[in-house]
Amino acid sequence: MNSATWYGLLGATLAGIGLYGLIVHPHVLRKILSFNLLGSGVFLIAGVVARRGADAGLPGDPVLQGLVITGIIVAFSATALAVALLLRLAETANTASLSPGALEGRAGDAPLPADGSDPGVARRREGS
Amino acid sequence: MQDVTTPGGHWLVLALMVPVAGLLLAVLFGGRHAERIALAALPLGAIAALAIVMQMLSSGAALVYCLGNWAPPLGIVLRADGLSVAMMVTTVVVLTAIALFARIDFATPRGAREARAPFVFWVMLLGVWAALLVVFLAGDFFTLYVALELVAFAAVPLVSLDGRAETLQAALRYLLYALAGSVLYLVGTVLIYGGYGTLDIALLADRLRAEPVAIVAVALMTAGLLAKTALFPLHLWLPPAHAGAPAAASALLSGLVIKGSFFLVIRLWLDAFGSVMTPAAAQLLAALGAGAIVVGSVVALQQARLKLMVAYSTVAQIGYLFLMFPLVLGAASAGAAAAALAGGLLQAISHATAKAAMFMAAGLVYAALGHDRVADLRGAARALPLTIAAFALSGIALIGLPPAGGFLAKWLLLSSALESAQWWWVVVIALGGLLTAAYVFLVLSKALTTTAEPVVITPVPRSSEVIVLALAIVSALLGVAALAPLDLVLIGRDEVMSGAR
Amino acid sequence: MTTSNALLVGTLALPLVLLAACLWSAARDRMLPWLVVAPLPALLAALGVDRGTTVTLIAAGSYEGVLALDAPGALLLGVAALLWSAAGAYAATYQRDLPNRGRFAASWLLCLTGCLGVFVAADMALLYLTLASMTLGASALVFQDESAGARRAAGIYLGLALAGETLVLVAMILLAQATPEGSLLIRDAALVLPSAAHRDLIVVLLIVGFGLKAGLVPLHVWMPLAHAAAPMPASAVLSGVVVKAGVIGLIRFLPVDAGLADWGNLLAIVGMFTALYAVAIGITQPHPKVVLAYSSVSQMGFTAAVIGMGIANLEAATPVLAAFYATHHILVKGAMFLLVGIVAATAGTRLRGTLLLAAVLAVGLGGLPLTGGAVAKLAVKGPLGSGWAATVAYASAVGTTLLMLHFLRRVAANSAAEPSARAAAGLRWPWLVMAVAAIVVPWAIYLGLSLGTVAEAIAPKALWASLWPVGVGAALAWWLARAGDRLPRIPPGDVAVGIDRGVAAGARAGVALLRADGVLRQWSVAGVSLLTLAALFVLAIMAGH
Amino acid sequence: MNLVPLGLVLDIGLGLLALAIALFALRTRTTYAAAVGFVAFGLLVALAWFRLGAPDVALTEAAIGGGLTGLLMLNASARLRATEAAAERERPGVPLRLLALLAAFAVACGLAIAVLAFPTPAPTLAPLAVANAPATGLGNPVAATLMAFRATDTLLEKVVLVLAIVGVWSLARDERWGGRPGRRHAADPNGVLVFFARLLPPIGFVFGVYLLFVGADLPGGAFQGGTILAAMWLLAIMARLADTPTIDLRWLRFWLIAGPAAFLLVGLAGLAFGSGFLAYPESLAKPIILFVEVVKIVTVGVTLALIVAGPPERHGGEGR
Repeated sequence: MNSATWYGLLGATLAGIGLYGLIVHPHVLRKILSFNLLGSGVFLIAGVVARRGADAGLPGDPVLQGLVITGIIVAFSATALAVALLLRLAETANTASLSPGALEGRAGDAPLPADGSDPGVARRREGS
Repeated sequence: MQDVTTPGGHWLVLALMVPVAGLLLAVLFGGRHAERIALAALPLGAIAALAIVMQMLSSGAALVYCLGNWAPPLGIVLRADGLSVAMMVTTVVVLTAIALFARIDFATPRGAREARAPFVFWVMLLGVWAALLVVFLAGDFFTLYVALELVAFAAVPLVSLDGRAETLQAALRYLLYALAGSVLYLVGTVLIYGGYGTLDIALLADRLRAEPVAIVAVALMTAGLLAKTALFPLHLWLPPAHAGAPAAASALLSGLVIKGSFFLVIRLWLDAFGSVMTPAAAQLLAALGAGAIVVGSVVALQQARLKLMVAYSTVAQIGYLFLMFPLVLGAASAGAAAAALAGGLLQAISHATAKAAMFMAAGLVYAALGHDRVADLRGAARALPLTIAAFALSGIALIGLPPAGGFLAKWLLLSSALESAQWWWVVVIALGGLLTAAYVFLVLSKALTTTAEPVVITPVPRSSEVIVLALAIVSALLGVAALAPLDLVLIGRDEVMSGAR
Repeated sequence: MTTSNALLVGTLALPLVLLAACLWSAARDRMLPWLVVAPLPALLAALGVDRGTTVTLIAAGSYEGVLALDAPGALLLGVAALLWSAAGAYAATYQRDLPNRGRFAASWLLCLTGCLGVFVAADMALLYLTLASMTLGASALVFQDESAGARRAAGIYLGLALAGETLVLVAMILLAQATPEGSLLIRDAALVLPSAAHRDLIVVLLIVGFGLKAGLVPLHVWMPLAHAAAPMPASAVLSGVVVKAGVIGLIRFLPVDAGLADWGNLLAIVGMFTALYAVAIGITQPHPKVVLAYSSVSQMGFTAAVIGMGIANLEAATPVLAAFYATHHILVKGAMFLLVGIVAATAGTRLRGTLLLAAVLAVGLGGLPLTGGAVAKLAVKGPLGSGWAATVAYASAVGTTLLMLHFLRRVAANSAAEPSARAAAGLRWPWLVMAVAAIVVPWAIYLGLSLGTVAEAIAPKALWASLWPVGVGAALAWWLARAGDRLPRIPPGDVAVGIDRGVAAGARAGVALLRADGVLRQWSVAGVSLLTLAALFVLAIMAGH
Repeated sequence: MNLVPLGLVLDIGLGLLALAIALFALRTRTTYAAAVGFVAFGLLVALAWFRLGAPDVALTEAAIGGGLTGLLMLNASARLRATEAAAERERPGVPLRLLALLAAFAVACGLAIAVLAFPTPAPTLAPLAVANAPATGLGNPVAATLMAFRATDTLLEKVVLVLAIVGVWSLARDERWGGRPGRRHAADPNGVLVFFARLLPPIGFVFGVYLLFVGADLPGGAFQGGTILAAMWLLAIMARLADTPTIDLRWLRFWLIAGPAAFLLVGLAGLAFGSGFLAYPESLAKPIILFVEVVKIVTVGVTLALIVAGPPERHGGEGR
């Protein structure tokens, strides 16, 4: 076994751990964290692919390294959006769970129409 | 096969840059300008799409543009074949209808320089458009990954525009599940790169072999894309997200957004991995589609709220899109494969128009009645004749009655299934049509019931009703596409279709 | 464009234009008086356009949309247009004061367009389009009074009709795969049927699909429900004309000379069984409209039997003769439904003349000598041959007489209580036109098309052959009138109860699916599904290599 | 010669440590501890990237994975403490957990098999990239990939950032629209945070700009530089030395889109002057790329900082 293969297997393991956490952890922040572990694992596998492609005096395949950089930025943006959503959800409904049951019978939030609502309604009423 | 820039290829860049530039300008100027920019960009985008269609009809071949003059495998290309332009045109048509409809819901209020929901809506509308164009045009699996993420980033905020806890949770579910899907897709691209040293679809079509790296890669990518498309049983996020969003956003999400990842499944299965895919895998994929049709329709029938019913109808209709794979991959002849592909694509286009119209009609019903309980829709047809007519017409398109596009799609799919002796899909298609008819009938029979006294409604703008009706009429007349002089859809796909077998 | 072509196109164009006008609510609410006009181009086309005329509406890409007029089509088209027009006039009065008359008119025009289109559509896509619009319009007409019963009837009708059309669609696609260059012309399809790859399957699909439209047992369940639920003029066209789509479909797609003798026999058996079964159920029904609906089932069964025997006996004239028989049914059944509305609005004492005329028509359906029914029955003797079918045909004539007399008794009991009540002139005239037409038109066709001679029709042997079943039927009716109340009560639609049970079972399964959906949509379950799917795809791909 | 190369021992140790921390982050009771673990994990992974011969990625991973993502997590976990107990009760039952374990294990095995099945010699674009890098005027082939060969990906990634910031802002309450992102931090003016916040930004600024300019030929670039700038700004904000701007400021909007807009304009200019979209004439390649990079570093810095700061939560006048 060489280093590249080892990191590849590490990446696969991390991906598995991340997937498990993403599925099983009820708290959304832990899901987001698991998603990042999963992402790290995937990127590490990419790193291994790049490393194996070392050639022409380069330590790795620069094209794939470039892709990983783009990937990391995208993953960060996703994390930030998810965290922002989660914080707003927790602020609104005092829950960090994805199960619809978590929204029932909570206090401190404006009463909801029994059958859901549509923000267009208010606007169309004002306009009419 | 090596792609080089073809004459007229620059139109691909221009078509793509219209929404990107619009998006940036909308963020910069904000407020009312965001709406104006979006409405100005749509005709420009339509012109670019038409230019591509004309160019393609005259050359009869795919359009290609090597970005930065770097050819694959080092560089990336934009490549438009018949499928791409068909989806581009559909997108711009549906988006235009949605944008005109949304001018009322998402007008910046008087006195305010900028308001949250309108600003976000118009920016994200341009974002969805830009993202889908990349999906339709990109010829590289990593660019397509970025495009998929763009789609999700533009779509998620649309779900939670109203900031209620339910929609926030729905948006979060959607985002997380979509992210899980895109990571699976991404790891697949990494494996492909590791195995074959390129991510260019055209190059990969020649290089891919049925070996462990390719098989694991395509399985993970497929699963990821299905999660984003919400194909049964991976549809957990769709009903609350599509039913909870504002009507215009629901139309965007249900009509267009899910088509992005679906389109990628076509690219993956039929273009790049045509030689790796087996009939068994295609049967599995379509079996999920069949499950979607049955479960989605039956659950739709039991929904008490109209918007949830329409959302479950989307779950069911997504299933139809996947019936084409065993028919293309297991086709008895090139003609049958082409029929199945055209049928599948037409199904997607038909659903895009019909479902967008249906969601907007449901939104108008809600706005007028103040609720969307199916059981209490009595008198709706009398109060909103045009809206209910639009609902009925889009329902007809979904059922697949002539002259709707859904009928032509059904004809092509049935024809292909019969020719390749895959009888079971005939049963599924027939059953799906009847189940669809059942829930459309359920709604219409309530809405058409007259009440002793006219229902008290909040008037909705006539212009909104007309827009929705116009889109519904388009969906109900799409079957005349059969009269088109050329099989536009199959342009640039000869080698691909033969590679599929 | 010649006048004939214009008339043929006008058959569809005029109702379509009126239908489009219904998009405006002002036009919609004033549309009722125009219903009488809408079918006139069709009537003129049937009278004046040469048989064999074809008009290509669209020829683009690989598709050709063609209208054509052939002999059986022209017969059905003309008589159907007459009934549509008369019923339209009737509806203009009958529906005048209803709040949803605009919707009624729109549904009417949609159904009318499709229905007349079915008789002239010469390619399969157009045929399917017209079938579908006929179905949609018809179910909207059934739903018209918005009661729970109407809702159930419309739902069952729509579901079964769409199912039937889907079967026809599959048959059409199979045929289109066999035609040269994928031609969609019905003529080409019928030509290749004998040699098509899945011939027997196609024939089964066609018989079941069109049989459903025509109401062959056990696919007749929707007819008693729908025809009883619809408003009177709508029932008239539904029971009179709309069911003929099945007849024209069978005639066009199953050529007599296609070597389908076995299938012909089967169709005849099903048809004759239907003819007798519907009588048996019909005589237990108290409601006159339901009785009429069962009579339609019975008559359509008989017509199907004629077609079937014609195929079995290789009788070349079958299409025209079967269509002729069907036209007589259109006229009589249309008139009878209009009668129900008139009786309900008229005092019993003022009804004698009306009921006498109705009795002639009604018993004419059973073959009363010298009526249109007698010549119709005479004309189909050829296809029926001299075997078992001819024998059963006598039984059918007995049964029809019995059923129609039962109807007269039931309808007479439904007259208005108010002694001075009298149906509006707008109702009486259309009925009178149809009643007269029911006697005159069959004779005119019989002689005009030289289907037979007067001498044949008044020959003593023929008179006796049509008289004795009527006599037996009348005797049975007299007995039934005395003993009728001891017959079991069978719900309208008889085996439709089974559909309700099926729906209930389906609903239970639906609830189970709803629960399953709830489980599948839990986050962790969906997560496991996602990964499991990935693994399954690996296995499925490896399985093929 | 060693039986086991020293490098491999180091790599195995590093990997095992990362794995242990990942498991810790997964298993530990509080989300805060998990977030702390995640920061450490990010730094270890960055080290792994150095070991994999990818210093550009390592810098990015350290700045993002360990840095900004960690900051997001720590911040969020502090605000979400109240929700933890309730969420914990929703843990799926043992059968489902076992199934999930099995499924995750299967995927990991599939990945491992694929990794072991990679062909040798590995397909690579390194020679092509090296051969073509001179045409771009960039000595660093990773930079050449991002700015030239696959510049469109980079442009789209910038659009992702724009959508992300608008998406984050979309979560504001309506009445807070046009206000300042994030909560007001309470900081002790004499505390260690403020000390660092005064000390670090100038150094960070210089380092960030340095990364930008060396990025053309050495590891680094606008993104890594921009991340440093963002971190410095955030530090100052947390120490109350600066405040987030209100989101309706025109200059702010301008800098949010300047990066992709500059890219887009350069691309369209190329199209107009005939060299092609995002194709640079060889003589002008380096200045053009440098121009785009300079604009981009500001855009990246502003965008990342504001993404971390979150949706507007205060009116413009509040907090001062």
